Amino acid sequence: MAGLIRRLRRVGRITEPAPAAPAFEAFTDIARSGSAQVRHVDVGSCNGCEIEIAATFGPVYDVERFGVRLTASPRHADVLLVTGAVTRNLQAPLRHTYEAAPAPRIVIAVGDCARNCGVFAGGHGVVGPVSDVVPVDIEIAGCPPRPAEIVAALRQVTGR
Amino acid sequence: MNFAAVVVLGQGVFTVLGTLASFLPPNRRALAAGLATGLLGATGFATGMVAFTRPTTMEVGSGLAQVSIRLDPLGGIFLLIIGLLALAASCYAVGYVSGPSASRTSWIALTLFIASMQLVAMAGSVAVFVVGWESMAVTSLLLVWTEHQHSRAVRSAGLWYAAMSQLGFLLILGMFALLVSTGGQSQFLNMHSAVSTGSPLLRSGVFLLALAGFGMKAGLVPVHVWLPRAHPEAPSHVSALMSGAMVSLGIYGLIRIVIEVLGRGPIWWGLLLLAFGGVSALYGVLQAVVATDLKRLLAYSTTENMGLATVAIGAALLFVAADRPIPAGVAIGAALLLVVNHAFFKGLLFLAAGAVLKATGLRDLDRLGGLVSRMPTTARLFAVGALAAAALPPANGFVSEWLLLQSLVQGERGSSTVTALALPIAVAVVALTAGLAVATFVKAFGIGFLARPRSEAADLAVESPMAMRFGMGLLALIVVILGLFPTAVLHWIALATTIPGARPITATWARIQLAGGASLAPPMLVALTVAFGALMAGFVRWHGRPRRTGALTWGNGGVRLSSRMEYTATSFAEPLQRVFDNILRPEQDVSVTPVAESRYLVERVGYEQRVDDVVETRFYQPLLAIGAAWGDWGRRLAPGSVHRYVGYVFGALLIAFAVISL
Amino acid sequence: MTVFSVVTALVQVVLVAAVGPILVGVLRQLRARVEGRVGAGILQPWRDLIKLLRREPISAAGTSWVLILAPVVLMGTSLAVAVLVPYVSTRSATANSSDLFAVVALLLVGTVVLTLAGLDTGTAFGGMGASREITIAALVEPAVLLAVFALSPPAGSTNLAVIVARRVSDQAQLASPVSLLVVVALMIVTLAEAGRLPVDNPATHLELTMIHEAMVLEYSGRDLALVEWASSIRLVILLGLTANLFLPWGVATQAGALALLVGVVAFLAKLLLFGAVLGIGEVFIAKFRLFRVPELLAGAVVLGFLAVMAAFFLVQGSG
Amino acid sequence: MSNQFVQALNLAAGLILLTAVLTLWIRRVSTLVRLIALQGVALAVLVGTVAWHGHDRQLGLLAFGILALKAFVLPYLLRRVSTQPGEAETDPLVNVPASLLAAAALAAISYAVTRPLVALVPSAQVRATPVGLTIALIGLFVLLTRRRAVSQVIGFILIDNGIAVVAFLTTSGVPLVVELGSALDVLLAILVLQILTNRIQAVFGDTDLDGLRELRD
Repeated sequence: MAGLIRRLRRVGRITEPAPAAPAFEAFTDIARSGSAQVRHVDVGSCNGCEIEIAATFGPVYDVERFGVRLTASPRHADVLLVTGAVTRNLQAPLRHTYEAAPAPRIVIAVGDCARNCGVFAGGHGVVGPVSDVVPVDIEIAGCPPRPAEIVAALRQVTGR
Repeated sequence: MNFAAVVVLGQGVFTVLGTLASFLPPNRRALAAGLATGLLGATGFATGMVAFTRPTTMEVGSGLAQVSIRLDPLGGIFLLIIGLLALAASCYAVGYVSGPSASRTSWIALTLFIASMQLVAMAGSVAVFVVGWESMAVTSLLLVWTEHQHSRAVRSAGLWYAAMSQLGFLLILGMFALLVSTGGQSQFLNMHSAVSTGSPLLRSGVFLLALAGFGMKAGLVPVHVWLPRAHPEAPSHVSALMSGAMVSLGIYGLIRIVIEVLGRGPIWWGLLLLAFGGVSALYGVLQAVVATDLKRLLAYSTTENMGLATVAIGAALLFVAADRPIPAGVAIGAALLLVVNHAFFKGLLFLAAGAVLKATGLRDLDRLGGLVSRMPTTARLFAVGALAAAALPPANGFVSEWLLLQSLVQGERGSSTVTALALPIAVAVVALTAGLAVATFVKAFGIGFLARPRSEAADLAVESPMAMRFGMGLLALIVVILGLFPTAVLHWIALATTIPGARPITATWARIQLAGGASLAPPMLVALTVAFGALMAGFVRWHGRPRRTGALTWGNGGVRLSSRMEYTATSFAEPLQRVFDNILRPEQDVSVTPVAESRYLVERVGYEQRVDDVVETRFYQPLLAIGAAWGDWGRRLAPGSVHRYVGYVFGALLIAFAVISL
Repeated sequence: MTVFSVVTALVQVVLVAAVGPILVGVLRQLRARVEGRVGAGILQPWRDLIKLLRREPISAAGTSWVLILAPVVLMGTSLAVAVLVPYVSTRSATANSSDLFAVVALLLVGTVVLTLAGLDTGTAFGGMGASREITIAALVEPAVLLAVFALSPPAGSTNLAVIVARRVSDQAQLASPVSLLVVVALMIVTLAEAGRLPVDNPATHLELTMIHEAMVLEYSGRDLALVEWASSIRLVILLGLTANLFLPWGVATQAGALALLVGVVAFLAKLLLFGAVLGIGEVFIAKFRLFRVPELLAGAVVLGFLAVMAAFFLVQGSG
Repeated sequence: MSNQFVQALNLAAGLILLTAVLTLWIRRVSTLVRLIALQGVALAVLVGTVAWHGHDRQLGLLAFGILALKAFVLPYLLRRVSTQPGEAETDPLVNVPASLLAAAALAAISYAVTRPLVALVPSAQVRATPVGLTIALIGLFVLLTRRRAVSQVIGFILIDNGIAVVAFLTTSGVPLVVELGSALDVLLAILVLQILTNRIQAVFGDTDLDGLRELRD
């Protein structure tokens, strides 16, 4: 434990300084409330985006400082963070998750696959982009998108 | 001809009427007999009131045939319990009985059962007490046996009950024989002074016999085994009466004999009672936590509550022995309040369980569920009872639990070493019991009534008829009133606490004040909770969106969950069962059946678990086995050959001669 | 029933209700800092609550009035306890009702309604959370009762206001083995009741490891807001009680605005202290296996028992 | 007697009791050693208090000796033993809740036993003697129910501390020799055990004392 404390003191704060706040445009009445609970839904991703999301919530980017938290249940969620092109088997679960979240809900399509099926376009078992199944509010380009971009998108929601 | 005589006579009259009404044709029998028994209960209640206001003693006849009736506050408490329970149970029975339980015999038995219980509570002399006690045992046995044609379980339950209640009766007879021979007095009224000079050995003998005999009736461990068998099998209104009133009479006997007649005794009396009570409470609630049969669960919780009452009596004895009337008075008050409250909420719970049984034909919690929407009234009433049984405010169970704990805590101050060691343990046991009781009744209500039905039968359940709901509602009302304003009964209890010079419980309408300095105001707690709850509910609703209903339950993206995914009673109690593994000793077996082609591919995995009553399997069955062995040996002596018998006679003759010649 | 006493009661309940989410924020912030992150600030839980109030409550098909009623009752009992227990003053209007057993029973009512709600959802996770929560609640009971049983003899009552007042007046008791043993036992009780590490991990997202969280998975909108808020209030209740029993300094024992102010400040300071200990400590310990928790609670019971023994034999007369 | 004295005395006694109970509770040997060190400090404080109260210079010196020996030397040696593989965790023969309840029972017994003594001289010091007895009994219990060599040693130390507490509190100021003697016993025991454990390590690969049963015949 003593060693642990020493290491903690040596490392100190490792989060990068926050970039300037983006220009906010409010699109629902819960946005800009300084708080957003995020439920992550993987509907057929290659896990590239997952790694970036993990980095987003890690100590370096620390999106939590803008009031964003991951939750276990869509009932608690304001934001659905959807990754990957929607596959046939996960079409219904995605819709169920969207239904389960209390209104108003914000859907963020993370990565090219989620926006336009990316390299999987027209692939076997691919239904289509997320916007074909549930209404999408924010899209984040990139394969995979950089954590900074995900952070910026989430800051759009929390408004901090 | 004073009022007391009138009400007592009234009881007799209604007993006769109830018996006669049972001979009416079936279509009118239930209503008439139910009315009669209900009125019998009501008059009994009136008698109880007389007992509080104007204690009286009356002798009828003389010599051996003398019937001595004594109305005093202690008996009055129990007359009150029996009366109200009988009233509620009779209303309930009118809607409930069917088939064998509606037969002439069972109605007569019910009437006589109630009457004999009242007789026990009014008995002024040993003779009357014994007669009442025995007829109570017999009539209740008849009632337990009601369904005997349909199930073997009923028959074996009846056998257990018959055997144990008769054994208990013998012990009590022996106890009275000792008492009367010591004091030469057969009237309870002046027995105390007569016995107080008796030799310590005899007094201790009386104490032990009383503990064994009355403990058997009160269902204390290890002589409780008849209880979890008899209560589930009896018709529910009978279970309510048995568990609410008859079992409490065991505690009545204990208080009457040990506290009132014997009074001050050596310190080990109290410790023994504490030990028996604590063990009973803990063991009963542990069995209740893991029970899946709703009525069996309730029966075990009866053992638990009687155990708590016994703890209170034991504590009282300790304090009496230490010349500390204040905590002693609190303890006796706690014992009586425990019994009163238990009678009403347990009666309510058994009636509600009966309603569920009638509506679904199920007692198995693992297959119930979803009743809150199908039987809304019954569900709410059961919730009230469960709240009380879990000893939580605003129901009445909490107040008695509080009084018990207070008596133990107060007793600690300035007590001898042994007591100082015993009381904290008692507190820990009571606290653990209370916690486990909460778990038990969360299970009973949450699994049995909430969520979705786990079986076809539960799905098709319908609300029970008016009469039954009225019977339950009456008890629920009493439970809530006693929970909010325990003072309604506390000053009668204060009258009944027969500790010389102890009036430790003073009560205004809203607050109980103990001489020790502690005080409790149930209405205040409830008012605060309700006020803040309503305030916050209003505040959050203020600028909120409308509630969305009928959505899918969140099943991790899946479609609608089937009820097979729900937690069952067994799985709910599993952690606790694991924690107390080496007390409960559950029997589990897993059967894995592989597919025919390969033993590596599993086709089906079966898991079953059973928690037996350890006392029964480890203590009684060996005993019975030995008895059976003796019987076999005896049979070999009598093969039926005349020569053998003549031989016996001849041998006996020779031995006799030998003895004489010496 | 003077004006002051009523004011005190109101101040106390408002204070506890307001501080609850902030305390949770402080704990999270501390954790973030120790982990080298910036953290969302100590007001974040309040932001979450205010947002939740404006969101849509959902009650799924097959659920009953229990699910809707539970958060309200939970909140009601928590605030009732908040007003009963002497946090800033022993002279509040409700002080003479602050019997320990009553307080414990009220908290237990909150636990029970929440477990019933968990069962009412009919989901596997709800049932699992309820089962675990009730198991822990049942085993905590003897520990907490014995602990305060040990404190009651010097005061001659189980009334918390009397106990605290007595400990303020007679500082000699504070440094006795009794309070040492009791405070350890009560800390364990607090961890178990408030669902903190090592008993339960409040920040987990994995349902199978959840206890408290699993019961509330089905809640949303204002229902969830009430549940979260009440849980934070319960944390303040338990921590504050432990703090006031162990360091009763500053609790107002007589009327007066100044005394009240001192009481408030002292309470906040104590809460911050204990919160800091808790928050930092949580970083260094891992969650127990569920079936190691009974060991922890058995330990608490034993400490409580030893405390009673010590109170009876050691301190009597000398303390 | 002064109030501070009573408080310090009681506090030290309570700390000793607490640490003794915790030793039954905790499995990691490194933590156990830390606890023993803490207990040593508490014991030293106790003796120091008695010395300061009785203005007993010799006893004061002894307090420092105890501090050095029990808070630093013994833990250091123990740590060295416990660093060997297979010594990280103790696995008790009796499960933890049971042994905790047993500890409670032992405490009750020792309180009950010493009641007459306390009644004889109701001073604060004498009142604290049951604690010492409890510690000794708990130490015996540990000896009975723990397998690992290290936890055996810890049992020894508990017994020794318990005896020390009783000795100091009843006859405030025990012959220096006795205390040092008993302490040195433990020291010796540890040294022997360290060699022993090394041997057992070499032969059996771990120090589960049940393994020794096979050496019987």
